[in-house]
Amino acid sequence: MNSSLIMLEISVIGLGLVLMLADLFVPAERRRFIGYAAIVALGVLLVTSLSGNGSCGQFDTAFGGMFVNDALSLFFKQLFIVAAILVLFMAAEFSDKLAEGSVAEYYSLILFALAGMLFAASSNDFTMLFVSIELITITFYVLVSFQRGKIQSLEAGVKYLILGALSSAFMVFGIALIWGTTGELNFTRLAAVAPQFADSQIFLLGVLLVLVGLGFKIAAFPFQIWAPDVYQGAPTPTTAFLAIGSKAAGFVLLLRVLFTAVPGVTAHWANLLIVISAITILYGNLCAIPQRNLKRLLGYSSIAHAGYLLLGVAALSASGQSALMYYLAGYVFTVMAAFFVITLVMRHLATEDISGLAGLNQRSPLLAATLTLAMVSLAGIPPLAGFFGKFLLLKAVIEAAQTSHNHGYYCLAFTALAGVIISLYYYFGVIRAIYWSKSPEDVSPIVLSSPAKFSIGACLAGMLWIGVFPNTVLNLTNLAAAALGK
Amino acid sequence: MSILTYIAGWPLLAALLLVLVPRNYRVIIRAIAVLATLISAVLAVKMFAQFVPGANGFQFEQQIPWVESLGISYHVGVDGLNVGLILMGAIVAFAAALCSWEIQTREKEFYILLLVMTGGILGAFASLDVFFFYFLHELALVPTFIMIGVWGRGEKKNYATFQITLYLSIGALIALIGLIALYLKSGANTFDIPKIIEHAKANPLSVNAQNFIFPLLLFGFGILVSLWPFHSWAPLGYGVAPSPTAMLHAGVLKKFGLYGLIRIALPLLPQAAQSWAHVIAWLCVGNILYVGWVAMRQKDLNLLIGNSSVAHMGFIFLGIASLNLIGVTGAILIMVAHGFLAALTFALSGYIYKQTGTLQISELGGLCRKLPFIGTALLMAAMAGCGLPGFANFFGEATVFFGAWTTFPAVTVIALWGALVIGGIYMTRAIRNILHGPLPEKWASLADATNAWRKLPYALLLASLLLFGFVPKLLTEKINPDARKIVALATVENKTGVVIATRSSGRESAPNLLAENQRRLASVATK
Amino acid sequence: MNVGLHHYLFVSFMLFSLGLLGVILRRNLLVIYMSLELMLNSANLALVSFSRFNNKLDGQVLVFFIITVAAAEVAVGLALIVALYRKRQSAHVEDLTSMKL
Amino acid sequence: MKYEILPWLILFLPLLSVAVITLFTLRSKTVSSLISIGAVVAGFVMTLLFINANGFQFSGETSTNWLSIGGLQIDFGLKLDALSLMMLLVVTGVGGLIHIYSFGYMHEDRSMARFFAFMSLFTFSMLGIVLANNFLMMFIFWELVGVSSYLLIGFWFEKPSAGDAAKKAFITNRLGDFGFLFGILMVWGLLGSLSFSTLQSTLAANPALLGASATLAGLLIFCGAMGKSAQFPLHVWLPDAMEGPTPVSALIHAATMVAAGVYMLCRTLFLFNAESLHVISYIGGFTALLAALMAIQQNDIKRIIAYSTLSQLGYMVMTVGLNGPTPAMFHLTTHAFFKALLFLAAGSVIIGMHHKQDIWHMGNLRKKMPVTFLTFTIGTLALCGVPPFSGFYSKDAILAQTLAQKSYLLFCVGVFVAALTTFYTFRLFFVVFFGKEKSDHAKHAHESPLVMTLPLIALAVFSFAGGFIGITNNYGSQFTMDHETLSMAQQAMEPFKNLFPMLCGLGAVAVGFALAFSLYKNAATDPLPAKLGGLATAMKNKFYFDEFYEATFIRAHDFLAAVAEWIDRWILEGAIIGAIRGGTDLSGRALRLAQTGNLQTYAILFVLGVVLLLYFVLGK
Repeated sequence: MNSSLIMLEISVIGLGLVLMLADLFVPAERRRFIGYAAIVALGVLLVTSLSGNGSCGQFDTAFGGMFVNDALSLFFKQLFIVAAILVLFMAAEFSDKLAEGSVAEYYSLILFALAGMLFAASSNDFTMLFVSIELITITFYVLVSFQRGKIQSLEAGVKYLILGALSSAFMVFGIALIWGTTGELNFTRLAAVAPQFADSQIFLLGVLLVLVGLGFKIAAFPFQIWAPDVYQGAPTPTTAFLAIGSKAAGFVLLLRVLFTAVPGVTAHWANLLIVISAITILYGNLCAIPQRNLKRLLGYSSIAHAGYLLLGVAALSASGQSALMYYLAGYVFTVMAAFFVITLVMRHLATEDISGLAGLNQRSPLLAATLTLAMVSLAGIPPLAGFFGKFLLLKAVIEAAQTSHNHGYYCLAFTALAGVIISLYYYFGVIRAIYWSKSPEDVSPIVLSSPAKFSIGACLAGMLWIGVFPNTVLNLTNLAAAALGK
Repeated sequence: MSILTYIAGWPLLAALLLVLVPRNYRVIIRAIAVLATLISAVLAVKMFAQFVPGANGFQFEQQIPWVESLGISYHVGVDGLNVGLILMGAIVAFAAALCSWEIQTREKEFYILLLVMTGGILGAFASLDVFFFYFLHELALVPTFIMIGVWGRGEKKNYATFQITLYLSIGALIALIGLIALYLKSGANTFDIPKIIEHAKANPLSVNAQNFIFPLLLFGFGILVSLWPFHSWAPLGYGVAPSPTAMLHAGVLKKFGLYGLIRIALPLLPQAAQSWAHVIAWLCVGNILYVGWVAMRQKDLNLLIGNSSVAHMGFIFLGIASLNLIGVTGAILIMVAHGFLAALTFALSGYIYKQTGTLQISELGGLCRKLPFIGTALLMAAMAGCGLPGFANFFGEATVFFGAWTTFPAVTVIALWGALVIGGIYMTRAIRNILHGPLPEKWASLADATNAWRKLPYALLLASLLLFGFVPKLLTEKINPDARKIVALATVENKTGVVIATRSSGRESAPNLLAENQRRLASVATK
Repeated sequence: MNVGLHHYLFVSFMLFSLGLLGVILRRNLLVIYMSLELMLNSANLALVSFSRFNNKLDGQVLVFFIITVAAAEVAVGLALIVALYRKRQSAHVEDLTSMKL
Repeated sequence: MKYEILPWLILFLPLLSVAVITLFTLRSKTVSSLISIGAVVAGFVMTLLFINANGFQFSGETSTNWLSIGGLQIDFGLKLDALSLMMLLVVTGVGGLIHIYSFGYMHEDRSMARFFAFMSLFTFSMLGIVLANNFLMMFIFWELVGVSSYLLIGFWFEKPSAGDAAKKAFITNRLGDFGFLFGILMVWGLLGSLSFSTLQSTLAANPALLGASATLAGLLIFCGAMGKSAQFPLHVWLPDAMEGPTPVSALIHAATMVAAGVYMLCRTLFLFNAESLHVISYIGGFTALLAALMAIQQNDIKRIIAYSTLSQLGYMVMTVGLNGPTPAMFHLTTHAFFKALLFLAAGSVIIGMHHKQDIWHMGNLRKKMPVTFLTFTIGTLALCGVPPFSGFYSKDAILAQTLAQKSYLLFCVGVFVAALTTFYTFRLFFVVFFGKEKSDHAKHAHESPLVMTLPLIALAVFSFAGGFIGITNNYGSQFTMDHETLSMAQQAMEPFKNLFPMLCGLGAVAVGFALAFSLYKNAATDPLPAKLGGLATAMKNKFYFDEFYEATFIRAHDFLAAVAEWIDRWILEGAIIGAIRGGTDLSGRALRLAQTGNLQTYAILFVLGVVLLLYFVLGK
């Protein structure tokens, strides 16, 4: 038992509480700086975790094996902290659209959600899984509906609430069934006994119901239906965090469940995963084609990306998992960049229609270039992060096809290819709106604050770095994938 | 640092530099772009001159490990296969930068994209690592789409932009799947082409695996090169593209797929190449004959040039399909020659468009009177396009015919018809309608290219065409030794002993093959 | 009659199904929300009965977590529904279709 | 070989002249023309020097490797023997005279520099054909002459008819070239070499090497000659080519380029077997007859001469086909003299007539243009084959050859064509130079300047004396193993050794002249259409070959092109790509209908999803 392992999580929660309290003492016009303070604090945590001094760098288990720190959790924790920092930057830009006096709450809720994600990264037990997921989800209910004055925000919140609760109910029931048949909640111990129950329908039903809950988090088919509405209605920083943090948390749990808890069962589900992945890719991309609302478009695109990420799961191999994580790392910067631009451009517009981007090239070349690069990266084109990620995912899938002789994998690879092509269509639609649509009436320049410039620069640098110099991140993900296989 | 790194690196560096230059400094932006491409071109000429034909292995090599866990390294080097292509690419890029004066809006972005495109494609040709080979090509490809979208012309711009974007991306991705499958199947755990080839000599890929991978590469690369029936993007895209983009794409970028087939597919997938050769050969008929007919019907100069450029790709494919030394050498020769030619024609049509605002052939006429320089250059380009001796294309095409004759006589005859007759028909018709005949009143005020800078790109490209047309040996003696190696690898007998390409040299083995040839000829004669 | 595990599970399953039907069929958000709680509780019942019949306590521990989480969820959820009601003067799901397609 | 450098200089000087004119002196007419004239005259002088040093009976090659890829060895080599040396003399000699003539003829044209650049380009290409020592090199120059001819026919490109004629000539020649290259590939494939000497020795060692495809290969190679020498069925371009300036017609379309086909046949005669030669001879004979018939009803002075050229080329091809390269080349040479003379004289007439070319607008020009009249008369007599003019000797040699080969049908054709030739030539002669002036232009016609008449005189001398200055001796040394060198007097008496063909030929001339004299002595309009009716119309319309090709070959290609374009636009682009695009778009629009926005629909779909998942895994 080594409770010091959760120091990082405790620090984050403490930071969240401090922010809430700070709200009482900081004058209203200074509230923006609460956010910057939080960013600095998170930055310190990130640096300590990167340098290997933080609690998450000690590889051990705690709480009777419920909580585990390993290379996998380390990778995801760093990812979550980076995402949270970027979201906080975004929130600081967005703060004038939030209700007066609630900005600090918004920051602290982000930190609580982050804490949930950090726990998720380390959970090695169904109890832990449930609690961390709920911590994330419940926080997100609030984050999504945070613009109480906006009906769409509330509507999105309620939809997320009902469907989220529904998926939780399925998941809890699934956990109950698993525990009922095997008597184990701990992943590691479950892995030891699971083979005896491989033919038990109840056990399999339980595992499937857990997957339903996780599938909801990552917005995979057939549980993707909520994503567009919620992405559209939520405040933009929330959407960004939802697209990354929540999705990544779902994936880390999915990896743990499938490859640590029930690897024997997973091995038989290659076709299931292939089909889910393929349909998710196609659904997200096809629905996005006629879409004009930018945030909703990214909602659909996020479904498609869940599908791409599932390629790494479906490959059932360490290289697949490594590719998945690599892709997520690139995805963080890319999506953040895209939402950052949307936040800045759309904050004074009534609509979120793509046509609002017209003339962006004149209004702010930096934002125009950033959004273009983000779209190019999402589409998977060199030299940006999306390309190398997709490259690794495709490689993993083809490798799986060659080692398992399952031709479904080839079909999956070609489906992914079709998806990429379709996605090019709408991503280039966005680029076209920026550069060669009719000039708008409003051509006033967009003024950027220096933190905004800094964070956009960070996103761009991240996209390029991960796309061109893959070595560092790839080593991390390879280690993480190796930790999963143990 | 290898000179190749500089050749590809200068444009990329200049692109970064341009990001920092304020957009109002138009002259400086243009000067930087022209200078960067000029340095590239000069270095490429130097490299070409220093290249030692037939030396063992690669020259000007440089290797930096990049991603050790996957075996990816930055590895550049030249041998006979790519030395000409890099030279051609650098010269065309310089010409394209010079021709970019026709771009008047958003110059900064345009030149950045142009330089990225240049650096990317030169790097791709120099690259000896499958990953970088693909990566750099994609890097060069994407600016094309944006350039066509932003600076393109005509009402069909949007449609054409999306068409070319999606179509080429499909091709690139199919090829990517093929390349990844090849990497995995080879078992060498490296993306380094020489190492994979070395490894494959000892452990050849199974015929099944080859037969799976080869079509992926063939059609993936084929789409990029507008292999029939995947060609319809090309005329459409070039029809709307701004001329510097069309020059670089049609001239240089398009050769990537062909180069990939020769560099990667032939030596690593010999048996599949042998069994697919006849498919390629017959698809060439589509390129040469069918697209030639399509070109005859075009009413827009750029569409005509675009179609004719597609038709030329057929000859290159035919050379590759022949799988012998003569054919493959000829294919590379055409790749270089067509690069200059396509760039020249698109540059000229761009000039005419800039002057007249239209490329509808029926609107034009008699331009030779007002535009003697441009008209003469266009005439020469058209003649080079229908394979006139004196221009580099002729030797390429003739060599391909000689190479293909021994393996695919019937296709060769069709290709001859396409080259000599159909090419002649549409080219002379175009000349008749654009340059000859009376000059319509409205074009009385057209201005010819008089300034030396304006003339330079055309003159440079024409001079290159003529130089390699008169002294093809400059290229062939470089290509030959390395093409011989590739062909030797590509014609390895497989276990069942079925070999399609039997002959790499004519004179020595002529008598032995007489009987066989006569049988073939008899069958052609009866057809 | 000997009441066994199956009976408990059957009841739990019935509760789950009833909750599910409620979610699908009822139009009022509050009722839907109550149905969701019913589904959570059916899982609790299953856990408790498993715990009883397997002679292990982990399940009951998990039940406590679930109850706590559900309470938090209800707190947030009800607040949200109330906020929506204030804005819309309605708690019917048909009125929540401003975002679609 | 002495002075090995000379042939290279002869070949490359004109190319140098092209380069210099295009790059530097385009602005100066005089300098450009002098450079061009200098190049060709220097070539003539150097040829003479070379022959003086090495003699005619000399045979040698000088070559350098141009390209070598495995089994494909392409040399850039010059083959020097009696055949090529004689041709060199003709090309540089006649060519030089025409160049000088052009200096006067083109003086008014603003693009004279361009004209001379093209002329030099042509000279270079033609010399290349003559000197080539291998098939590919010959093909290369073959193409280059084609393009120079294209450029020169279309020299006055602003005239639509000139542009059309250039295009037609180019494409028709390309058809022939297609067969030529096809044949070259076939020969290379079978014999493994392109060099004439290697091929000849290989075949001599093993005549059966060509095997079954010998006839096909021969005929394909002949296709090249068919295009360049305008033999039936590819003869249609030559009359239209008269759209070019007259010196061009004289140089390219009478004296040199059109003779290249015949030259090539003689050069590669060793490749042809009996069957292919048979076909060649009949095609030649037919062309001779056909063209002569067409010539009868033409009214354009240049076109009449052009048809006569066609007809004479038919003679030559027929003779080669009858295994008589010596008479063919003999006729080629004399024809070069007198046909160039006729064209240049016609050009002089045209200048005098202010570019009117219809003979029915002329008349009585003998007074106004005495030098032109005199030289034209000499040309006419030579063409008809009146002794002792050069044409008499060469035509007699041809007729003798037909008899020697026992080809009686072709002999009859030859005699008949000789009669027709005399008829239409004198028709032209009488209408233009005799009778009354038929237009104002004719009344005000004037003699041409000295720079034009001097070449006329020089050519007239050769047209007169070409028959007995030793041309056959030289060719004979190339082709006949046991030829005897004859003195000039012997040569002059040569036809009389074999009286029958000579008498037949002379008879034909007499008949033709009598008819022409009776019909056209003082005619103001053409009396023939009334007498011949439909036949005359058919002759006038060139037996409808243009219309026939238009309806078949061109239509067929345009039709195929339309079909291909239709498929491209509607099937590939429209149906297939359109279906994929539309299908994708539609499925996107259909799928997103699921996103109704209604929470309960979402819940139901969610549950359905769960059921689906469970069924997929557990249901089986």
